[in-house]
Amino acid sequence: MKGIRVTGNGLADGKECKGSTMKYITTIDNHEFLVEIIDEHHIIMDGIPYEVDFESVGNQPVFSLIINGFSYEAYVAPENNEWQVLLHGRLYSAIVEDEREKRLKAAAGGRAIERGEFHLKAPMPGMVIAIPVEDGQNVQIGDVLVILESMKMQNELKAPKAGVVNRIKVNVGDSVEQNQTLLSVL
Amino acid sequence: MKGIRVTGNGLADGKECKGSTMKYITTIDNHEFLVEIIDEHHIIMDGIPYEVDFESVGNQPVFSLIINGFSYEAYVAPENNEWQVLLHGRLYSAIVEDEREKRLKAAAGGRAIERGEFHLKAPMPGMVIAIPVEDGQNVQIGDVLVILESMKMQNELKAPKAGVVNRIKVNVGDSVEQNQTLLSVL
Amino acid sequence: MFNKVLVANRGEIAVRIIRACRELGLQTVAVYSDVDRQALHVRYADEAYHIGPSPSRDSYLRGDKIIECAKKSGAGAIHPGYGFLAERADFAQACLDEGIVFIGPKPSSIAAMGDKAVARATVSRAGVPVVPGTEGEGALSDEELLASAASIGFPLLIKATAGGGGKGMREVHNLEEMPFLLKAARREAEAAFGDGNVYLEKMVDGARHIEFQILADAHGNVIHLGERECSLQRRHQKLLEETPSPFVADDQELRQKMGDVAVKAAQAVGYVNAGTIEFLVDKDKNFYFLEMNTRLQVEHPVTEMVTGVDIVKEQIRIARGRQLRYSQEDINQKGWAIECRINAEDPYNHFMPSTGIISHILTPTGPGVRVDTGVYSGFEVTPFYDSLISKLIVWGETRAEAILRMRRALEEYRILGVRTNIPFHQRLMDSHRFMAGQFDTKFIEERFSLETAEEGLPDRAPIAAVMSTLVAHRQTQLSAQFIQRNERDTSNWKWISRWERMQR
Amino acid sequence: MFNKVLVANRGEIAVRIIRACRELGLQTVAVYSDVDRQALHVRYADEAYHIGPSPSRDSYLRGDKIIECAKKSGAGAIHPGYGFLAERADFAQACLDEGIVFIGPKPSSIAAMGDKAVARATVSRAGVPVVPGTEGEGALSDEELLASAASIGFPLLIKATAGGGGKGMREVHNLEEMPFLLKAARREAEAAFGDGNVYLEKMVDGARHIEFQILADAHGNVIHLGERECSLQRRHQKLLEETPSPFVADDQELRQKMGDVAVKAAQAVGYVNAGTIEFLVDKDKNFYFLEMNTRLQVEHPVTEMVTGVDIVKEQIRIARGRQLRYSQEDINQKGWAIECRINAEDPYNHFMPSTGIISHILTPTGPGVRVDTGVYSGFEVTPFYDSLISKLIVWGETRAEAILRMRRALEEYRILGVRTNIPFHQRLMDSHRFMAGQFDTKFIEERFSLETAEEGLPDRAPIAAVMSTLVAHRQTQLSAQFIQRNERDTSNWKWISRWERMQR
Repeated sequence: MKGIRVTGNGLADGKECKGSTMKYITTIDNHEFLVEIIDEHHIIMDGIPYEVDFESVGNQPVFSLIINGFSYEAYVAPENNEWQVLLHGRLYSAIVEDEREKRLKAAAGGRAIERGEFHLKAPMPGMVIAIPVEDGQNVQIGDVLVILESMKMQNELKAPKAGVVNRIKVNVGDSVEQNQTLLSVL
Repeated sequence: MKGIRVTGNGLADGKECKGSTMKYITTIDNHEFLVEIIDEHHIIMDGIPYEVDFESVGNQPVFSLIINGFSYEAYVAPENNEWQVLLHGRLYSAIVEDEREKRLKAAAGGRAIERGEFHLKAPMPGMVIAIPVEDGQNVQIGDVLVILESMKMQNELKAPKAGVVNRIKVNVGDSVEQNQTLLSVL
Repeated sequence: MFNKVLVANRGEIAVRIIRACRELGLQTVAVYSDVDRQALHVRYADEAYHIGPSPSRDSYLRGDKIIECAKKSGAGAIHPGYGFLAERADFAQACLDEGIVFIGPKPSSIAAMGDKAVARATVSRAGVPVVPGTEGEGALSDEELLASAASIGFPLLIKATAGGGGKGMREVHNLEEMPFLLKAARREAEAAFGDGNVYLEKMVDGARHIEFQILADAHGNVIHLGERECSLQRRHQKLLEETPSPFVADDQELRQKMGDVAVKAAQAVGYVNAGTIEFLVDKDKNFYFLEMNTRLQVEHPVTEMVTGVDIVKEQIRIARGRQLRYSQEDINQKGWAIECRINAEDPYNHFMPSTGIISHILTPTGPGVRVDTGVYSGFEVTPFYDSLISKLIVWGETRAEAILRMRRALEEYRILGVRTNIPFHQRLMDSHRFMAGQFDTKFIEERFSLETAEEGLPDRAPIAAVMSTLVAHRQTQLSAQFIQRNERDTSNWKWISRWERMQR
Repeated sequence: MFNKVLVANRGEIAVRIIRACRELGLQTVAVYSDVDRQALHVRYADEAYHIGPSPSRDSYLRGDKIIECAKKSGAGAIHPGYGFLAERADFAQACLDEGIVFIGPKPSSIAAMGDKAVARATVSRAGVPVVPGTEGEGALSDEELLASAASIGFPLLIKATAGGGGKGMREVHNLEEMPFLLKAARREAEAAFGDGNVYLEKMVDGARHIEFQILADAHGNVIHLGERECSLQRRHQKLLEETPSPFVADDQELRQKMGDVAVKAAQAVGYVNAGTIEFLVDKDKNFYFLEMNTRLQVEHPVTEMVTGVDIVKEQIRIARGRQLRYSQEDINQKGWAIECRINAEDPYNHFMPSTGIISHILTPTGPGVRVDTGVYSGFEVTPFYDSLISKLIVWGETRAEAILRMRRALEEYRILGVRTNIPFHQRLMDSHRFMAGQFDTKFIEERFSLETAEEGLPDRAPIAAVMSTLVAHRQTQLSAQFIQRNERDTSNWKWISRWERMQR
């Protein structure tokens, strides 16, 4: 594990693990980490014990981690079903799952199949300047669906998948809220 | 009134005051101001109307006042029965009283007579280093009653009035909390 | 002379100007739109007047209301900052007509330089080299522009005649796509400047964007304060500026030659006050006049850091009719300065603007660090104005020291509540090409991405895994506790007082 | 050579040192006590180790634990900052014994200068003038000190032999009060330094406190970086420092003479690294050696601002065995710099220390402003350490510009949750004597008070009346609404969700 040197004061020297520890499987970029939480100050990751000191700073979603003496600070916040971790100027998206639940889910047939439908949501509040597509039109990846003005910039919202435009819910000139659905691509 | 120029867009030009305004008498340094609150944006002080725009900033006890165009910002917080106003690097202590109540109180005989007793409270957390006085001892204004160590400084807490030391409640070496009563002077 | 200045702007530049006025002992007047009631410029000014709804066309672009505020408050001068009314000759003229000093150039200079086509013709006559393009009156029709395009050659740029800052600008690679792009550019120009006219300009390949800061007083003295390297852009928006330029570097001869030309260009329009001459420079050190910005620039602080000249104070002194306090020989570049523009935008999602209430800021401080900002913890970033929320500027004895200092300052900077492009700047500071000073105006868009920049960096995924797991674990535990409490607690009223206590 | 540095300190100076290390590409190790888990130096360092309970004698004064952390982490050097272990020869020696570089002078220099009496004898032999006082071995008894007092004459000062920063210092005006004051001084010295020894020194009337910054490398090069004016003190604690000194001002001859003597004093103890020679200067420009601080000073940033030298980086380079990068001729004072020490103390209540959680900070920024701090919004100021929470430093082309800039920066600075002495500094900036540069070390205590300083200033009591009334009025209205709600609201559970929504 890069960036962490395991010194002799970890768990390795003799302490016993209690029976009721929590185990998590945390996935970042398709890499799975098995994290076992022993107590407030001790964890085991992928079999290696670490001494941790973990606190939120100043009542903000900013967390300070001291792990085997190394000091890290990150912004950690949930977004959809992931955790966004902004650490040393780099963003990691982590999925944290209870190991037991994850196993059960896997046994039940794995992930739900992704639906083919895409709902274009306004990434920020703004005004609809143009809708260069119409209902039923075929679009390719990268085609502009809506032009939204916000912060004096005209932002082109593009299709992330090919498909057919469906259910256009806004008109040119409309003011829209953040996350408001604008149209769908089937 | 210094610092405020009354321009023509105040209340003077024709608006009528409603019947149910609140009137306050606000005292700073023995000077009384009669402040009448007409509505959200209009007040009358000592007979002169002003246009005001008043907001707390960023959810803090910091307030922004725009009065006839002049912009002021102050920290305003209650302390005991007064309001502390830190404005342009200067601290004002204001007593705000409902005009009606103040009149009633005045009719009932004015202020309560100040009691002759002084309770020395710890101005901050710290450790008692020395108590150079003892129960029953006569002290003069300025005599050191307790030496309290805090922030590496030894702070001499002095008698604000002459009298007799009474009820010493702490011992040398004690850790004390802020506002804890240490002793009294009768 | 005036002793009260109205600042006809908002955000960091309004704060910057108020600071300069205060340090000169001048009274300040702010103007604000609906959403800006609690903005920093309103909090810092001596007086503040509401001028209308949040959209800038109803507030910060309402010259009439602003002049009315100046008269009401007795302000003898107006500083326009950048953007909004800064380059509107009619507004500058309206100020003069009302007997108010406009802290900027004469209306005629703004007009001459403001219409890019006229500007190019003017400096061209003065012997300054310009980039090939449509040099007419600027009001060309789509048909005329399409006709000229072939003779200029592709790739070329469509640019807004009244514009600046990349708005209304489009890159054209062939004739087929040009009609659609013309339409888009005109629409954006119309929205941004109220003027849909555009012109064409040849794209110089591998070009550097290098500009010279000019100061000119009313007594005929014109000097330059050296160059700024502004090649690092995305969608024609500058993201990082530095001075000296690592391209010009030790080539004092080139610096002097470009500086002389810049002074000549300013003189060609009888320029007074602070301005900037922008050049495109090709690999062979040929340079072409691009445009003149007849106002204070966003990136002026880097020049201040290396020359020690306070440009805004100098603007005000010039407007008061004073002589320049410096001659060309007094100006030396000492050390190196870099500015990163901190924008409220998400570098991980196509730099989409991000809005919301800033819940927390930790500002980088210490030696050699300067921050110019208009936001604070508790302030709401709204979609009405541009996304620049802060400028982080560092100085170092050498470029290497400045880069290392910028790295630590970026690492220290915490802004919560909105997304910012800080991670983008952090990756840029790690880029070998940036460190070597080897980049052109296309570098960010074509040869730099967060993803590839992250390759080869220490991978802290294990740490991120630990941290996200611990946060998730705590959340799970906390909700378990809440459920237990609910089961135990029979009195709902106790709950309320507990909440109250927790929030105190 | 080392590439990892342990910083054996806390607060703003630990942050300052970590920044310098980071900008030199060195790894950093922080140490912290119980209450400092979330301190900024812990957050900014690459590694952090807990060294004990909050009282400094159990943590930051535990040299053994700190050396253990250095060995555990592989730190090749220790920077002690100021205070705590910075001037403990035994600690410096213990580092060397363990093969760890001590970023500071040799233990022998610390010892020679650390015992004030020995220091005076040493520099005296080298021909440097000293203030009359007890020059013995320092371990004099109360009886011996009382006997010497008469020959020195009153008023005189009792000073801690091991001390600095005004701790264990007392002013004596007659023989009668001396026994009690001796006891108090010894007690405070014992508590602060673990050494109750004191000595006596004549008080120079109308004296200025002016000090010279020294840099010395291991190759015999010693230079000074000019003077700092530190006369503005309260209870022998410096409150404001500036450079140049308005007293020395244009007198280059005096500056050179004092600088030469300062260099000579440093050479007398074979000094290496950064240090400061403090002088008392009387009205007739006679100057006396007061003491040498064999460490970095709190007020070092003002020197950095006018000379461009990064003193902490230079300390580290010297400790790495490098030659000084500057000779005496390279050092020029450009412009003027002022530092205000922002303390968590209540200027309206006898400067009593103030503790609590800092709920909000708005940091002054912009041109010419530097802030060195160890606190942030959300941080708790505890009673365990000294009350310095921030240093506000400004630079201006002239002293007048620096003062005006400091005024605007102080006005911008908002710190909520603890009381600070910012209002004190604001009044000081308005003081005519300060503006004229006419003050001595007694000025603050004897001829300056917040109350008198406020006379003649614009009275904003009417504004304060309006603001307090409006806040009180809102509070009254709000509580009235709550009562009404209680009456209306039948479901208590609705209440809870309302609270929850409000707090989100």
